[in-house]
Amino acid sequence: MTNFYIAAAWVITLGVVGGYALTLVIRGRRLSRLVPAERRRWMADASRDVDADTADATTADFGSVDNIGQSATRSHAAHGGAGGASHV
Amino acid sequence: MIRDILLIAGKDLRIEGRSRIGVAQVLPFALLVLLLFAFALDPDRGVLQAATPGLFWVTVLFASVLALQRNFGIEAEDGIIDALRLSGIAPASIYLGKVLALIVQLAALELVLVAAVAVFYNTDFHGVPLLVAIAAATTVGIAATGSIYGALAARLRSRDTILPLLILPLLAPVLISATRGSEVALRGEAGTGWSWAALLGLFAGAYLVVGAVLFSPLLEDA
Amino acid sequence: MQKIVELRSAVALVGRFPALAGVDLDVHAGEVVLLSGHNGAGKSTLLRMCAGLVPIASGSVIVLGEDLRRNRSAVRRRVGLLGHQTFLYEDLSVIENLDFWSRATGGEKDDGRAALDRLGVAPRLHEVGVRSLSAGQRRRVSFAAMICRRPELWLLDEPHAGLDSAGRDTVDDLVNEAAERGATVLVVSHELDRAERIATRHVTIDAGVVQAGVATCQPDGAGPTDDS
Amino acid sequence: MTPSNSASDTATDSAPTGSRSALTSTSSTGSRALGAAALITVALGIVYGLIISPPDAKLGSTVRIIYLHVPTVLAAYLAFIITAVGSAMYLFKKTEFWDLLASSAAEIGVIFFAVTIIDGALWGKVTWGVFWRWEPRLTTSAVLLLMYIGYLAIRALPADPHTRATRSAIVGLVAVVNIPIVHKAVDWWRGIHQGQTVLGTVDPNMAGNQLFAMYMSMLAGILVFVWLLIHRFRVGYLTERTEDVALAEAIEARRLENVGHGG
Repeated sequence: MTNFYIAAAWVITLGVVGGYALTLVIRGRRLSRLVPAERRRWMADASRDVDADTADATTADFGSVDNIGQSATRSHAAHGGAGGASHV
Repeated sequence: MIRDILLIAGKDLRIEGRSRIGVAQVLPFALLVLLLFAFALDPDRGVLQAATPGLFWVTVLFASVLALQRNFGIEAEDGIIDALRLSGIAPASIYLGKVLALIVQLAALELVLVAAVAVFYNTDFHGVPLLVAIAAATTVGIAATGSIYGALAARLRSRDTILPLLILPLLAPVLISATRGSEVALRGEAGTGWSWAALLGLFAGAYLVVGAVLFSPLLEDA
Repeated sequence: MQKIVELRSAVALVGRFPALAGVDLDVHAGEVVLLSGHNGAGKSTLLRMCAGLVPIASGSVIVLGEDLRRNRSAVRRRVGLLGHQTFLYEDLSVIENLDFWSRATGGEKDDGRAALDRLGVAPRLHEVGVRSLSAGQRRRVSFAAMICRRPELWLLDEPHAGLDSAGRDTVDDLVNEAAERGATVLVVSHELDRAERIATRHVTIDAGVVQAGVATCQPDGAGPTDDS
Repeated sequence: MTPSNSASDTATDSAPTGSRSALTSTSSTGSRALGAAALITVALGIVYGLIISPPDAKLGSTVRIIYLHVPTVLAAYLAFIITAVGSAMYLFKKTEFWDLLASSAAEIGVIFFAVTIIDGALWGKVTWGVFWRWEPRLTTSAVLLLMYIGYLAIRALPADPHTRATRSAIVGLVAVVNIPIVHKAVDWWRGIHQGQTVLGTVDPNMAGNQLFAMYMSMLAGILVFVWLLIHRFRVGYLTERTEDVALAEAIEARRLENVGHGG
């Protein structure tokens, strides 16, 4: 019985983490098809890390990263009834 | 700063005085929970007496969630948040004012509950200084964390469900410390109880600082 | 003449939506500028942006000499905003609200009563809870709370809406007095006939962009020509 | 920087058909190398942990669960520290990068913590005969897990990116302050009533293949965590890209509305 629980622990651990990794890869592939390659920065120079990628995007791409960071304080008409600020 | 804190706290207490939501709804709810515990646990075999500190603080926790929802609900109505931002009062002052008002309301609630416990659960009170210290630190801790998450949740459509989910795990160490500390105090062995009070004090102090710092982005952008 | 509001290509986002898509506007001290436009044109967002309540995505926004892109909260205490919402606590009485908001903005205790008198809110209503007031009465109380702040820049979103004719006249008088004292006023209104009587200049805005800002409304208006 | 450039980059390290699929995935040369390293350490961890490592003198063969428990809890704590740093940096810098980093780490941390608790319960079943005892490490993990589930709940509420990021940054910071306090409270609570625990405390005399298995599994845990973090980050980044309308285009569209109104 001891071995059963040990096996269960390994299967669950590897299964959950592996399964999660798999969903990430699948989601990544699905989303990648929707986004033009020039906006997927890691495609450009794979040797750079994510930090450099995004820092680059911040300065280079008006309208994506930089401005999102400063966008409006509360959800509003643009988000319809999506939630957020109920007092608007 | 002090003036602004008192202004905000005074306004909250005045609103409570006008609407009496706390007295008419939160307090009866807390008493009802105490009563329900007695039904669930056998009062004759001493289970209730043994569990009194835990039941007391769980009741306070649940009632606090209701009080928080009420206290921050009033700030979410009819553009009040914008008006507060326009008033130019420092966010930290608004935060501390809300905390102060909550402390007063929770302390009043606890006093009534202590009387109720003494009557219904037949509790003997020993180690009163330690109990007071624990209650004070716990109340400040609940008010300090509750005011951060209360303000965060107030403007959300799902505020009634998200607030307990956020606040109750955060208060888990408070519940542990307050319950164990009160048990020790009621048994009359104050010694180890003071370290629980110190931990509660640390919690309260840490979150007062965190709240005062975070309230600016919270009011501005969240 | 001193510029009170100076907008250059100002873009303000509401969510991910550019409610203001690059606005250029200059307002000088003492002007009463009427803003008009379709529903959803960005008028209210423009007022809220000038009050430092809306994040600015790009461009330059200078209000009362403060750069709002750098510090949005710098001007808040110096402007008065009359918005769509009342900014009042429903559970408090009229006078309690006025006392709270005037003290919160650094005023004195008696400011509230004086302002309520000016807005024609009868003393018998002072102790009444805001909850039981009519929409028009609430509007007057909100306006009173606003003038308690003694703002240097008035931002009025539909100030005549919901008021009886006496109330509308009071609003006009207050705006005229404010302008005489040197305050600057931005009025959003759909009632152009009414608003043009108090405005020194009429600016229209459409789809987040200022369209025209040349019309001078009053023949005797001291408003300088537009240079935006 | 150009798409053609990137295609040639990836083509060099992939099979001919791989250049096509690489264009539509979240992987990069670096992350693939990392992934390979992670898989190797995981394989070594399995071999050493399940086969080569001898049973522990005190814990017996249940030490094989400890080989899972330690790396997962390590990765989870690492994740929550990254969440806290990302949250603080977001409030400071207000850039998407820190928000995505914080939220990606939190999600992975919750998964690792959930696994830690499951492993701990199974270990408890073997050692104590019951799945759950109010053992300090497990109790602490359960409380922290619930706290970070709250973080993910706040994160899941619809809002514009900046509002959502600010909200979650606040929760991320509030939560991390609690970690040492929860530890202290739970340790005292259980410590007062019963003896100290062995779960999660590695035998200092561990040596040889046992020690190697432990180190290997810890390395595997960290590599897997970093790989997951990079990919979760990129998925988050892509999700944002599919949701945002580029501001320049949106402004242009907004200006075109004028024509519709007749100027």
